[in-house]
Amino acid sequence: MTEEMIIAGFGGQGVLSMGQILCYGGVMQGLEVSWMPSYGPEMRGGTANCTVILSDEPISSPVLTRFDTAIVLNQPSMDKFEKAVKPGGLLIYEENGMTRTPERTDIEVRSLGAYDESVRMKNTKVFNMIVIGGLLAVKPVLEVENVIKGLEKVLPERYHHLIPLNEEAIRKGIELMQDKAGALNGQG
Amino acid sequence: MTEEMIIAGFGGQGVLSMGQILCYGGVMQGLEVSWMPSYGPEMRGGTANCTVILSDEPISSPVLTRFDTAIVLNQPSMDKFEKAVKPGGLLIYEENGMTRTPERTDIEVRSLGAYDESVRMKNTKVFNMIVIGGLLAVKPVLEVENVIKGLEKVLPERYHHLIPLNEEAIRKGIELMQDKAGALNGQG
Amino acid sequence: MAAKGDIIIDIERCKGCQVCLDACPKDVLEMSRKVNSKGYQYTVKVNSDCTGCANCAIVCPDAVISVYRVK
Amino acid sequence: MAAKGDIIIDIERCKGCQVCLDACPKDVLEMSRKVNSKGYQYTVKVNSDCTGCANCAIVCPDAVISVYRVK
Amino acid sequence: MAEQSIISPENLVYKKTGVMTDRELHYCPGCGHGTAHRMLAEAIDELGIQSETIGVAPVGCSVLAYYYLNVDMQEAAHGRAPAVATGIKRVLPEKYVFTYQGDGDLAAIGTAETIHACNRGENFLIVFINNGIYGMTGGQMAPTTLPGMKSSTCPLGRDVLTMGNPLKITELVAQLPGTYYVTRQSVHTPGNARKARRAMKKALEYQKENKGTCVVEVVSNCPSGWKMNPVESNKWMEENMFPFYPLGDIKVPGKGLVSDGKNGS
Amino acid sequence: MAEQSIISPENLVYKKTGVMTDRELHYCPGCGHGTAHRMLAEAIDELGIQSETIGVAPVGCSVLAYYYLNVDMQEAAHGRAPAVATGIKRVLPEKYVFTYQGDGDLAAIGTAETIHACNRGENFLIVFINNGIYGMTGGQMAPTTLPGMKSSTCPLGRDVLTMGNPLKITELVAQLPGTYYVTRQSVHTPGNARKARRAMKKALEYQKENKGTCVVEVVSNCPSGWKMNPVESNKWMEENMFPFYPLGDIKVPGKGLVSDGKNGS
Amino acid sequence: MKKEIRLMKGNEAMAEAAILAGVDAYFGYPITPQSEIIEYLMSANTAERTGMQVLQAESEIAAINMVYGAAGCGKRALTSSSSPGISLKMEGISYLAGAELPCVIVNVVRAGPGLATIQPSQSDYFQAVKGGGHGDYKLIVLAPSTVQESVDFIRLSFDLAFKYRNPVMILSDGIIGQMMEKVELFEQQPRLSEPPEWATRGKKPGAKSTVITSLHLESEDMEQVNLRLQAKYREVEKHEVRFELFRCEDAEVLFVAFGSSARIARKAMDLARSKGIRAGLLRPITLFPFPVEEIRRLAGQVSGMLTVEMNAGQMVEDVRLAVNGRTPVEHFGRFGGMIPGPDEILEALETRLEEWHQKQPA
Amino acid sequence: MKKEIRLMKGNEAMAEAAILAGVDAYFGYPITPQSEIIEYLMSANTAERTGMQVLQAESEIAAINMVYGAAGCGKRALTSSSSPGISLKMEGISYLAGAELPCVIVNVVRAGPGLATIQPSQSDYFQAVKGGGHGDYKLIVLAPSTVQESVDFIRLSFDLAFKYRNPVMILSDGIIGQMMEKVELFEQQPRLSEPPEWATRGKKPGAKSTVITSLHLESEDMEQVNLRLQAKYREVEKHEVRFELFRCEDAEVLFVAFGSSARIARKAMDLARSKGIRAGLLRPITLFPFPVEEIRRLAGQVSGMLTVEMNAGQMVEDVRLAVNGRTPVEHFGRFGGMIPGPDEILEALETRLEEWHQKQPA
Ligand SMILES: Cc1ncc(C[n+]2csc(CCOP(=O)(O)OP(=O)(O)O)c2C)c(N)n1
Ligand SMILES: Cc1ncc(C[n+]2csc(CCOP(=O)(O)OP(=O)(O)O)c2C)c(N)n1
Ligand code: SF4
Ligand code: SF4
Ligand code: SF4
Ligand code: SF4
Repeated sequence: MTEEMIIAGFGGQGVLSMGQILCYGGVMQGLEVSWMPSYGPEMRGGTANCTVILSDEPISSPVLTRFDTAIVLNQPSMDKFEKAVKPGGLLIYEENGMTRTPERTDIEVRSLGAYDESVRMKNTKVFNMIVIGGLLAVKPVLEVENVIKGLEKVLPERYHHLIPLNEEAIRKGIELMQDKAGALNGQG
Repeated sequence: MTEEMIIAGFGGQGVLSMGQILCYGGVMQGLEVSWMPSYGPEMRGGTANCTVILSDEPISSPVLTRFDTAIVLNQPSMDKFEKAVKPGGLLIYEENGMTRTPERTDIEVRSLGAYDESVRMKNTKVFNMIVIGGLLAVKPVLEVENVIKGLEKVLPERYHHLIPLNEEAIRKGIELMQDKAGALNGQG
Repeated sequence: MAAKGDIIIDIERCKGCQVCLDACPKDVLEMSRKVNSKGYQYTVKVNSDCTGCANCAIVCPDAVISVYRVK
Repeated sequence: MAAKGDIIIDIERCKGCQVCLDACPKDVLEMSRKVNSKGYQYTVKVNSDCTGCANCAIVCPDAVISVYRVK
Repeated sequence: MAEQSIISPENLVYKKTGVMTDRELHYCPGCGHGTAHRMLAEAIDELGIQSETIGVAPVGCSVLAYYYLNVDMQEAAHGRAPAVATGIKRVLPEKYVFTYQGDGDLAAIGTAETIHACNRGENFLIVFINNGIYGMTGGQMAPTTLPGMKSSTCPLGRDVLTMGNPLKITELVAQLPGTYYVTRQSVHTPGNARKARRAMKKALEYQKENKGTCVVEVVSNCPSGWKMNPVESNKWMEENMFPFYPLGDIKVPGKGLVSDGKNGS
Repeated sequence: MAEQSIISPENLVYKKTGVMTDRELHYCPGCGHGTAHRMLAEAIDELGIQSETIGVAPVGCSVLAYYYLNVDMQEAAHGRAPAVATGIKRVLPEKYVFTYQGDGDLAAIGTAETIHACNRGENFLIVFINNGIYGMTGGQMAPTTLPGMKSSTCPLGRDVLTMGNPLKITELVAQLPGTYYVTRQSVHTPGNARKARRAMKKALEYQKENKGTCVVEVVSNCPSGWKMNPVESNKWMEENMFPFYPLGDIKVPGKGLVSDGKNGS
Repeated sequence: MKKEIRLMKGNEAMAEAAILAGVDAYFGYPITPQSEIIEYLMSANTAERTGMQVLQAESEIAAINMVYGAAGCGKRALTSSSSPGISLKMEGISYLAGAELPCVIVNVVRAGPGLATIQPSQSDYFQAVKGGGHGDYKLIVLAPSTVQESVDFIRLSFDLAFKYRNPVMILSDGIIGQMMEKVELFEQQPRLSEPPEWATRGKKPGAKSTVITSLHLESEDMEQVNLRLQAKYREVEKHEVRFELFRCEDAEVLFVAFGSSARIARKAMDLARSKGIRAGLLRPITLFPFPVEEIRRLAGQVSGMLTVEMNAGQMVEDVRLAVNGRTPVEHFGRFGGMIPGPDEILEALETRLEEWHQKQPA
Repeated sequence: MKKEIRLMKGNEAMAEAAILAGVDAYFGYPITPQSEIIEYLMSANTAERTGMQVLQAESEIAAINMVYGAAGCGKRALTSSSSPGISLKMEGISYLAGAELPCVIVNVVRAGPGLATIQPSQSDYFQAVKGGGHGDYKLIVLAPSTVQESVDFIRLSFDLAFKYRNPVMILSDGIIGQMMEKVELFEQQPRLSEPPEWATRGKKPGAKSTVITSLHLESEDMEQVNLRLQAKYREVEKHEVRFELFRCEDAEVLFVAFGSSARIARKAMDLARSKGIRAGLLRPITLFPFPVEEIRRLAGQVSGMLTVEMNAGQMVEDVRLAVNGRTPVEHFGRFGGMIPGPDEILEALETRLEEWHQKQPA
């Protein structure tokens, strides 16, 4: 199993730590993992992304141009990475703030209202956890419990009381995506 | 013909320009020439030397460790270069200020009182010209007239009125050396 | 008092830094609720008190604002 | 007046710069006619007026002079 | 209706100068670099010397200054802009030459080049953007970072005992006989921005007269490096940077040194 | 007879200190480097810190200072002695550290290292030999060469318009909060040499107390580079160098700046 | 005792490894993509943890000369930078090599020449291996290809530096420096208590003073020093060659790649194998000393070698020198911050293979 | 018209040649053994003769960046230094190569590493040829072996620099720089009147502004730049190889030597011939581009090659790469300021010859 992902969005959306949590989750699950951020002055622009690879084999390059899964959280990221998803791959996007929907038909496209959900949860900080949940609902590459364990690693000790809240957010994300899928299925 | 010489002494003795004059003389005589000074902070100590090569073939290295002729004008120079004369070669030294005479017997050794002569000529600046004369007397590698032409090249225009004086000094040097040789012969 | 001045805001270039808000002596400017395509909130005119002093325009790091004034 | 001081000059190390001559308040020092083995003229004592003030020694760049004084 | 009549070409009183290109600036929201660029461009515009001007961009956030400043430009190695400008000015003495440099560029790695260009009195303008931090590389301590101020390489605040004091390099170069006009400005308010523009214009005028090096320091913000929003950052700048780096002229033609920066230390 | 009684061990009042080696100095006749070395060595001797001292030699005529100064030493790259000394002092803070540098080394290629070490207030002593010329390389213009003064790279005399002004770097660093004691001395007369020694001793004492950077400039001669005999060169130095580089303290503990070097310009 | 597995960025892992290795001092100047090293150290409270000194220098030149000073005191001194900053250190590095001072220099390589881009590259191979500074000298050069090696090589490189009194360079790149992957840290090592006897630390009374220098005015002396240095480099070549082999036993064709390219080449090797091409991979770990013998050995076995480098062809020269004509050696590279993909590497290999087979009928 | 023959020091001759070549600006910092260049220029009243600007910079780094500024204006800019000073210029040289600026850098090589000694050496070959600075770039490198060539190459190198928009290095050494020999100067060339259109000289109204830079943030762009540079270097390799052959027609053994060593190797060749050994000499004049084809050709003819270098073995690698195993290639060197003598070279050759003959029975 090798899962090659890009997570892209705004600096403030917790894009980089999302990737780290998934990686730590992978470690907990005994996988090889790699995380590679975009770096450089283009970050001035405010966009950020990271490439995450989970695999049961040694990972060659942590930098990729094509992905199994792209999680895009703002319009510029969708514009940039929609085309980078491998045929048959997965594109997940956050609905809020997008001005267009993806055009590709040879990939699976899923959307999520994670931002609104985080507002409903009265904590926009858990936005990225909801997105993780959404991902796991579609592609259960990691056990939820391993993701939580990963979270424990990434979160500084003093924030550990927030873990239950984050877990809840992940589960909310899973539900949200499943509901959507249900709706989709119902429609289809 | 290839003549490989070292001229060594004090900074103020005109050692470097002596070499240049000989080289220019060589040029006038249609020879290949090279001149290479010692350089570096050891010059702080006040000693200076230059290697002069006159040849009818292209000159390989202008830096040498063994010489056909060594002209040494102070004690440290004699100490350093006496041993660098090739067997059968020539060592010319200035008598004034030397505390010992050369020890080698496998080379021709000649001395000169050029300093005293320059004092007699009331111009210690021509000291090095007298030495050149001394050299030419023993080893006529260059025509005197070519040396004079060389001198014209080395001397800035504004000093050209001094050329006759310098020529006189060269001839004095030749005489001096020939007299010595005569004396020597007489003795021998 | 009738407006003596007016501005044009190139909202697509606005980065929502709000420096212009501070500079306007007449509180003409506010931030939009919406974001532009780059995701920034942008400056909007909220009244007609503009005197054309150009203060907003001169401090805008992105040169987003053009200013007109009846002379 | 009897000498109160005296100096020893390491003539082999002297470079003949004459800085010490200038420094001596009693004109004790002069340059030799001869040169040392390196070819430098060197400093010599020419009278017994030395007071042991050590002025010559302290300015000698080559630390050639040692100074003695009756205390 | 009234408005319609206002927005018409003859009423235009302020728009981006043609000495700036049309390109969108890559700077962070609220960053003073943009305004500083524009003030310089306006000064060049006012003097009508766009086609006689050659600029030198530094390595720093303004490394791409030539994307925006519509004049011939050279991109210098980090810290070496004054040397590059020297090379330019020596072979093209009749051109107007400026460098545009950050504090890391000008006062850390480029200290020797800055001091010696000023000391030779090279006839060019140095625009020095002092934001007290290395913006480009992600917010490390600069030579001008204030005591106690935090950065990614002094996360507990600059400790002057081990990291040294902020360097008032502008006051230093003002003392060199080679500098002619040295001033400290800011661009965060309309009034200050206009003053900064005037200072740059004056400096370029002196350059025409071959008066020596002119230095216009712009104390500026770095919202990203300081981890503040732009408006906060400007306030923080006024409260913390200005007391240490007091605005105003430091060396004025005819008068010489008029400030020793002491009031700021 | 009287003399015999004088030259005896108990009457010895001055001889070369043991903090100098027995090696013959390679300096030109009459060059101040030798005396400056000795004054520094005597200061170390008087404080009894020979075994706790680490020196840094520059690239310049004194590149071989470790042949003569009988303490542990490191030979730095040209201009980098203050950086090397920083490296030493940071890992061995309890040692006494000094650099010994010429004007080319300290004020040209090493300007940034000098300014920043002083600005950080690194706890070491900088002995700065200002002879207004590059001695080692054969008499080229130095940053401190006087206006009109001749050298092999300004054969017609330093032209300040194209070559810049002599740099009073000592006055500059005196203004940095990191420096604690900054003074300008000479070693060409007995009185001056003794004063220079006292200054170096004081500086080393301050170092023990971790007071920051101390700088002792020694205005010195370079008979070879200046093309004068030693006695003439000292006279020329008094008449030409001292007016521009006035001797005396520049920054004094407790008092701060006591001279701005103006009287010399 | 199994150590805890952590997920760390290459740069941060190196910084932590430096603390754990008992390094005495770090001097550096920020530059992307390696600023995390100094940032991490500045946040890690090294003063309390081990007493390690960390200083942000005014420039790369100052930093390398501070390293010289600290190393001259026999301390473990570290600096890091990226390509343009490393170029500035060239004089200092030559001085360190000439004065035979042990120290470690990390180059997290980005693309060149000039300012170029901050994206990953391997185009400083020549500079690291052939001596970018003046004079005949060699650095020991280690090229990590994982975050784990970044950690391990910090310790190894100080061991080698002190063993041979020679500067060691860790030639990392923007990929290894910026990526996070699993890493196991080692235990805290003590800092050196006694300085080596060649170090300056204050002259012992009665003893001769200690001098750190690279200056030898007399050519005769200098040649002796050069000869001693060369002899040392030969020793290093004899004892310190390190490399890794992947499926070389039956290889008919060999990839040679170091650092992050080796990771990708390994994937290309797998792809090749899956297509029936018996590819192997040799990964030089030490770039100096270079695995000359092993490459020479394999030259007798394979029908060709392909180096994979993120540059325009640098290490390929050393491979060719090792092979000395016994088998064709070609280069495949992407550069300017572009990273080769396994597919294009395979494609390049296939093209070469055809050429090789045409040339030399098996 | 036969020009007057003069006797000049290599360094001074280069300085005079720079004036005669219509060079616009010289920026430099004193260092032995090349300070005569700036001293000569400062005494030559260049301002009046041609208007050439001469400035003593505060450092080598400042000097190379001044060259960058002047070269960016399309002017002929020159700098010179010696080994440690050249190391300091590495970043600047990489920038010049990256921004494709024409200029000439003279390195009058002295021994290294570190401060070492000021005596002559050839130990900066690698630095000059393999790129001492970061990134994939090449300098065009010319190695004069006479004072006459020092003069001629000043002019040639500016021609090449402008033809290819590339920095050119003249790799001289302490021997060639300090020695005097016969030289014929060329006539005064005019300074460039019109700057090339890529140069900054003030944006023409209506036109796009001109930018001199080596920065290309996007890897895709940067790779294109790298490819363009590489293509240019291939062009240079195609058109600009220069070398000299001595008695190669019937040579059974070949010396390869550049610069001052080539003079000495030539003498050794004569000695060898006089002992019945049919020796030849190939003297690369351009070190980049290297005379690969010619060496390859001769590899089929001779039973071995011996490089003679004043270093520990640098150019020998390029000879080996050219030969690619077709004939043995060995190195003979003296270093640290020591200069090889013809006798010891001959001796080295004789020893090698025996080895070679043992190995490969003719
Ligand atoms: C030789 C070299 N060293 C370091 C860097 C990395 N670097 C780029 S910009 C910069 C400093 C930026 O700070 P500043 O000059 O203050 O400008 P700002 O970004 O704040 O405007 C540094 C250290 C580099 N590019 N080159
Ligand atoms: C990098 C480098 N640049 C230049 C030199 C040549 N160099 C040696 S000493 C020196 C300057 C000497 O002058 P100064 O520092 O004033 O000392 P002094 O010799 O006068 O005592 C120079 C330029 C060098 N060795 N290294
Ligand atoms: S100052 Fe400019 S960029 Fe900032 S909010 Fe106002 S219009 Fe937008
Ligand atoms: S000062 Fe010293 S070296 Fe100079 S003349 Fe006097 S004793 Fe001799
Ligand atoms: S990092 Fe700072 S200086 Fe750079 S663009 Fe952003 S706010 Fe401006
Ligand atoms: S050259 Fe000058 S500084 Fe150097 S030793 Fe001689 S007199 Fe002293």
